[in-house]
Amino acid sequence: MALLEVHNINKRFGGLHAVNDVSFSVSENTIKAVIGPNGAGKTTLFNLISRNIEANDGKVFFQNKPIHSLQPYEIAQRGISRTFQNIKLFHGMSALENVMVGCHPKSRAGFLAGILRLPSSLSEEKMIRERAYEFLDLLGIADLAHLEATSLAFGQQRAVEFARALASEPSLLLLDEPAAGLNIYETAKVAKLITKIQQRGITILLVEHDMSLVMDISDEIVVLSFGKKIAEDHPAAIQQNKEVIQIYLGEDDA
Amino acid sequence: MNPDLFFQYMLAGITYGFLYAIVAIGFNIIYNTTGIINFAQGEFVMLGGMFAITLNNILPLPLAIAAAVVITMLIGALLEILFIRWLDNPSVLRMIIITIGLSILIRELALHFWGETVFSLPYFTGNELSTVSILGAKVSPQVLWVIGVSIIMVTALSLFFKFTFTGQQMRACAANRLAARLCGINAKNMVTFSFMLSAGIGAVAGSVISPITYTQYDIGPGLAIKGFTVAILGGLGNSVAAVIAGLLLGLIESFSIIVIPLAFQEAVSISILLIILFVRPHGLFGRSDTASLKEF
Amino acid sequence: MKKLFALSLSVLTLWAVSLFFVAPDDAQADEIKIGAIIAETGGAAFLGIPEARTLRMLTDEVNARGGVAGNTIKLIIKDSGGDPAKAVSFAKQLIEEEKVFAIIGPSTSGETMAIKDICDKNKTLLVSCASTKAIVDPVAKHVFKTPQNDSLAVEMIYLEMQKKGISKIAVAVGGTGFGKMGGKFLNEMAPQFGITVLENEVYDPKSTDLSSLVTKFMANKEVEAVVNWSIVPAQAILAKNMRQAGWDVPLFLSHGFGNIKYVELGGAALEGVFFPAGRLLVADSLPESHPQKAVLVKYTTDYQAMFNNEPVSTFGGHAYDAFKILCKGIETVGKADTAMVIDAIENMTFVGTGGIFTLTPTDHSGLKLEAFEMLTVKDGKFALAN
Amino acid sequence: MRQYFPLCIFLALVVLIQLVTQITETAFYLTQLTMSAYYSLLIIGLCTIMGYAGQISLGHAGFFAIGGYLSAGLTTHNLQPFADTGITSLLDKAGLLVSSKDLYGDTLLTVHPWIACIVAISTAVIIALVLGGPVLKLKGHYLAMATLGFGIIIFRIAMATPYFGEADGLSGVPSFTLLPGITVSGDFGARIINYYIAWGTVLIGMLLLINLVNSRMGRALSALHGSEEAAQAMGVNTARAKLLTFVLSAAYAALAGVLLTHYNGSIGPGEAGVMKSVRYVAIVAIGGMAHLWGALIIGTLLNFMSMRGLFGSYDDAVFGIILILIMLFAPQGLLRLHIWKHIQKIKPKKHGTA
Repeated sequence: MALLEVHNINKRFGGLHAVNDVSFSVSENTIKAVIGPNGAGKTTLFNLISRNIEANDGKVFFQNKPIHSLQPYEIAQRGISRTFQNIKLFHGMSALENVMVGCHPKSRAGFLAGILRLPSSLSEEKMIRERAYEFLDLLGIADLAHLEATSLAFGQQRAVEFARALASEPSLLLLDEPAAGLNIYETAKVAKLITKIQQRGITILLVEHDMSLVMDISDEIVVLSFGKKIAEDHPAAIQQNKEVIQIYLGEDDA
Repeated sequence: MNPDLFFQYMLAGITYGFLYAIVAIGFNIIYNTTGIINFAQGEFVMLGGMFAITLNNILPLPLAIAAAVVITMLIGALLEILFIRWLDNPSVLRMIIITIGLSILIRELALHFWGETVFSLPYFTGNELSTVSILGAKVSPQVLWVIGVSIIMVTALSLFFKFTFTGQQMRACAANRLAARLCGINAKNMVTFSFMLSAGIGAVAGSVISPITYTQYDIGPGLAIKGFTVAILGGLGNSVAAVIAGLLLGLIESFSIIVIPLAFQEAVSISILLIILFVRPHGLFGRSDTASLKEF
Repeated sequence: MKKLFALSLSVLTLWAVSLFFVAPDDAQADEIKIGAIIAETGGAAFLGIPEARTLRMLTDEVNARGGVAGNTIKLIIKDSGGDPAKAVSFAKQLIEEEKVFAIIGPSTSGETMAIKDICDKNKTLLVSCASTKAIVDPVAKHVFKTPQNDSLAVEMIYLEMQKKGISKIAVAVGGTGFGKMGGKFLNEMAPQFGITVLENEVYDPKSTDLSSLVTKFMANKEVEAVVNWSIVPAQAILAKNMRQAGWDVPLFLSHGFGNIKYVELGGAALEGVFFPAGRLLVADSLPESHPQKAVLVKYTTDYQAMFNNEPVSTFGGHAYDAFKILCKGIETVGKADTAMVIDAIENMTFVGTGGIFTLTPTDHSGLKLEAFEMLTVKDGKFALAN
Repeated sequence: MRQYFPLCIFLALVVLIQLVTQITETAFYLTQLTMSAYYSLLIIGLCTIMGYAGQISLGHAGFFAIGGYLSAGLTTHNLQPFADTGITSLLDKAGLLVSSKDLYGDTLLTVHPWIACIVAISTAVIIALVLGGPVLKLKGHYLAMATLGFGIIIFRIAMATPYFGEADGLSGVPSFTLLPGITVSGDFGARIINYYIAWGTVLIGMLLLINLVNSRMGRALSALHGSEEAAQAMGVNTARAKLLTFVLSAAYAALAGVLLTHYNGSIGPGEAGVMKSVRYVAIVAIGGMAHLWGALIIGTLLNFMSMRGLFGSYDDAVFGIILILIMLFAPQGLLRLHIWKHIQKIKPKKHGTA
């Protein structure tokens, strides 16, 4: 049974058909990648799944339940977490606090509990803090916990964002270009990390430009071009796919 | 309602509609080049009127108005250079607070300079008693001056933006500031220029309207809020739509007295602002998808 | 966080300590402190500025002459900006810290009502420059006012209308406390004079155009005259809009029209309007024998000499009367004893700018219908109507 | 418990100031300190929605006025003439009305201050809830203008409604007995107790807000201030978090309005004016936006000086100038000026920009 199913999803921006009738599914505990040239609609597809933008039509199911009319925060509460292409950390907050926000879906203390400082909220707060440290530790950045997140180096920020996304203990993690802007060594580290996350039982859907990374770690690949899905297969098969090669190398060389 | 009365209300509405529209265009010019709403826009209108009145003591009327417009433009430029130009990528909240502060400051300076007294320019044609009959309604000739000057100003502005090089540069900044800068347009100078232009048209409006509405140190905020309502109503940044929206608001205000007590008139126009903000923040004539691309 | 807090704390402590270095100085033995809460800024500044000027002028004048009953007067003016909360704060400050003998002002009815009880409870004289009747009705032992009662002005207007045979009117009032009270009296008293109020409308004190209001009134063909009851500069606008719309029914204004600047603004449109007012505005045209003549001419001359030919207004006149009534009370008693001075004031006849005040224990306003004259505007100047 | 330490110091300072005024016989300062306390109550509420949640409100004076005007209206309008009508006698029987004599011996029948207070605050909360939904969807200039517009509408209603006294406002508001022996009243005799009532209220208010900003929801607020999109992706119901904070701050403002109105015995339309709202925003900005203590301290300081008339005729001008200078040279707030930067470097902490 697939964890995530996308059925005939569409998005138009004015005259531009950014995502055109795309369907695919992601099986539990696999790594699936979405690739395609610039402007193929990969990030839009991501935003449609996480509901940051509204789809024109189409359906999305997660754990067999429709999620295409939920609010973004409800998506997160259902167990889908994400990172952003252009890292979106909370400025004015430390790395630790950023990761603590990630624990939001797995904690409960509400407005009143917070204002009145109810005992339940205090013990929960302690738990949140410990968990956040654990995830920072997992990413190897525990020593940066108290520094302001947005003042960190690029790679470190990416790590904080990873930790934040993991802190919500999602069943599905959406990674939007996790290796963008990283050098070869850092990219290799990210690859290891993603595999490590998968071993914890988390399903991963990622958008990535870096072909070597995608081919190394993915179980399956979806290829988009001009908003349309043109292939969906194992990495090895994708590498042989004529249409895909054509897109990446250009019409003339085909 | 008989036609005479109808036209009487209508002309009152149109006069104010144009005034609001001009304030709104002032907002739009600065908003387009900077993304800032200048909360001190109403003060430009006040300053224009005040300077014209003061200078009219020593200069003939047309010269006094011309000088007042130039002085107000210089003040507009000065404000931009002193308080805005050197800020490095300021947040929207910071800009809101700075321009609110400027509005307070200008107003208080005006209070201590001109006092609390109400002033007025003489009528351009005739006097307080002169009337002209239009379609059975009787209005002051000054109303025609306001309408005429507004139409000329709006036309001149659209020609300016369309055909002059500076105007085109300003439009380029409005479309994409970064790209404009990369094309060698000095965006900072364009911002200063937009402040001057906006102050200038505010001052013209302040002078023409002065015989009708009088000028006092604190007329700014009231005008600014109406101007903003109109700017939003038409779609922020769209000056042609602002004229239509201005007339619409002026007419609504003017005719609303038939059903709603005058004391609630301002509450009515503010309610329109709120409804528009809630329902169509991109304005009556704007498109929602283009509006959402703009920075707020 | 800790250090930041420590810093904030030290700032606060520093400030708290500094408080005690600015304790007010004690009054000298032969000095009488008079406080004034005046709206020198804000929406009521057109009232407050002439009031404050008058008070400063009179204080200098009195002190130059050797003071009142051998005491110099120390005037403490507090600018309330027309805000009742500030008026309350200042009243408490003046009463307790400065231990003033009396308070003059505030300029607006709202502020006066806010501090009426405070002054009365704490036995400090209050002579208000605001006009609403509620200030002296019910009578509070320590509270007086100098402006004429609004009901008297209404009476003047209705008497004039009777003379002219006008019976159907439209009423426009400015949205201030003054306008509100006027509107109330105009509507309440109309039947006594056989007058019907056909239209009522309240306009914003900051209005800049009333042509739609004029249009609405005009639509009622039965209206024979318009009363515009207001104290704000905007009242000239109504006259202008009426005449521009080609409507020439008689226009009556209130005694709040007491400022020649409004006439300058309205220009030709104000020619021939009627309004009741004290005689300050027509001091020159009074006969020499009139009891108020000397007072009015002196105040006008002094004020204009002092303030660069700035024309006098009835608002400054209210402050003049307040100040002079206090001085006269103190002089009668010979010392600044609150109970005795009140006693003196309650038995006083005083010739002021607003009229001849006859104050009694039950009448803390003291002006009668005779205080008013019906005035008009002729060639851009105030003139007696009849 | 560490975050309560400043609160203890502040309490000590409140007591200390009272004692010093007692000894130096300058107890009259307490009058303005009490007034400032109530304004500060509004300001710390505004600080939470503006500084922490990042939503500007140029209409908070409106909520203050709703609180003040409703409680003043209900407790001053004499129901005696209607004593026999159905609703009034029903209310009377329910014990919701009080009968009293005014200074001049007339009998007054008015709504009990507690009831009036509850009605006033509930009204403010309901209005905030209804208004908050659509308003808080807006951002930047649009949000500023919408809240400003709300403030103007409240001002206009106060100015145009006879029930609220139009331009004169309402006076003769009775004192408010919170508990037997504890009465909010402006009498000179009740000054010390009122000083403690006011500052006690502020301290409790402060305690609750400190709890809030240090809780899970507080973190969610800072997060949505930082990036609303990312906060949502982390499962934060941002609309709800903003709305609740907005409502809370409106309740603070309304409570401040109720108490100050009973303390002053009057309220005027100026309390709902745009300049007041601007002033509150200015104070939060000067205090450093996301900085409750800064807002409290600056709020107390500036309101105290203003209420004492230290700025004379330049009251608004002073605020204008301070506003511009702070926003130009120290957008992080007065207490975070450059000289203190190194302190922050050692131990970085929250700071807010929009």
